[in-house]
Amino acid sequence: MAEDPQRNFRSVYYEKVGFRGVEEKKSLEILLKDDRLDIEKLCTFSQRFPLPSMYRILVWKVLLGILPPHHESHGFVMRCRKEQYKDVHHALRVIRFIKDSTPQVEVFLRVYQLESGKLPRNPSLSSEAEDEVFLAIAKAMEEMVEDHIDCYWLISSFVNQLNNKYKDSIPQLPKLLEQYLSLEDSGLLTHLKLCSAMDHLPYNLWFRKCFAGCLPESSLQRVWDKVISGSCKILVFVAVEILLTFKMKLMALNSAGKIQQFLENIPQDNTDAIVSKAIELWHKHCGTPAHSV
Amino acid sequence: YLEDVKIQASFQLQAAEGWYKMQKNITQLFEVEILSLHGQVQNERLLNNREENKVEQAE
Amino acid sequence: YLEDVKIQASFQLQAAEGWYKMQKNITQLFEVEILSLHGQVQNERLLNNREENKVEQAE
Repeated sequence: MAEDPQRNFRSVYYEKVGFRGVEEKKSLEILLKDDRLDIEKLCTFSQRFPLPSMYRILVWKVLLGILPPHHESHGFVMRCRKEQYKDVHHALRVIRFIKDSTPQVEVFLRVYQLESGKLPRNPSLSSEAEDEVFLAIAKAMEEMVEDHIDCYWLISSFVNQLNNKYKDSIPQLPKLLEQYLSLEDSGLLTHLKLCSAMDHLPYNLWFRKCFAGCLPESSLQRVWDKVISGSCKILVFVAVEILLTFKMKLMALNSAGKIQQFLENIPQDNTDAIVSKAIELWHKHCGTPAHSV
Repeated sequence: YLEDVKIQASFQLQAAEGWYKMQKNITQLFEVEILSLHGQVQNERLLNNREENKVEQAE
Repeated sequence: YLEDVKIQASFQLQAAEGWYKMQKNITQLFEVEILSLHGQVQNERLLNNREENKVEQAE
């Protein structure tokens, strides 16, 4: 592949036309053919370009460490993951924590709790904030991934990434949001501050749940591509674009409560455009991203 | 190449160990469940005895 | 030397697997125990209900 970063970088904008997309897909296929996958290159690719949907699950599994870099071990490792899930699932049935009628996302939560040693003594669903985040992410992931066992591993690894790798960065995101909003539209920021809305934006939905339950899955997965490959900062730019997109509406609202309520239930019709613009904005402010967090 | 084999082996071992360790968690979970069920059986028996006594007194 | 590494890795996997199988046996044993205890709890409850009815009738 010709390695002209500038040229490749620009191709993001031609993706819509479909022509550059084909070339990107080919270069990803070359990366995926290696006997030993180069995680760093896969990260860089996902940061720069949208993942073709047919390879998304595979790339996510490799980036999240569910699959090892060596192709040769994929079968063995996946068998272990499958059996582990089945063992835990069976055990939860024996102690009557789950039954046939238990919703799939709750099954995922219980399996995760048992794996992480946090299974409560009583199966009556306690709604800890932590569980709520898990359930929201699980619900969105379930829409994206067909296979239950793949889906479970993706949810648990994604949640673990948020709790470990991004543990310290996520609390900083509201501050960054204010900073970038002041650069993009200081008038809107002033209005939000005047309504005392800046302290009451849906940060939990945006930054803890990573927009699960806020954006439809087709848009959401393009955001998660960036999060999984190493940048939780993208979340800030999605939030900025949401604010900019609905500026007129927000300027007409004058209480923090109403603003929060609106932002928690944004219209779902042009979310794809919001995500595209957010990615452009992110590239604009952070340059061609490599492995920045 | 040798390094590759080592890394590959360690990934495999990790995956297998993760799975196996879960089995240990399950054993512990079942242990707790058994203790709690024993407690329940005992409670029900106590209740039973009381009711039986009542029946005897009433008769 | 490469062969050495491979053999060592396979021994480690085997050892881990042996350990897993032991735990799995224990879990299965516990599972049978749990099922039987569930049965006992249910039986005692049934008995209880019957005795309660008798008490009510006798009163």
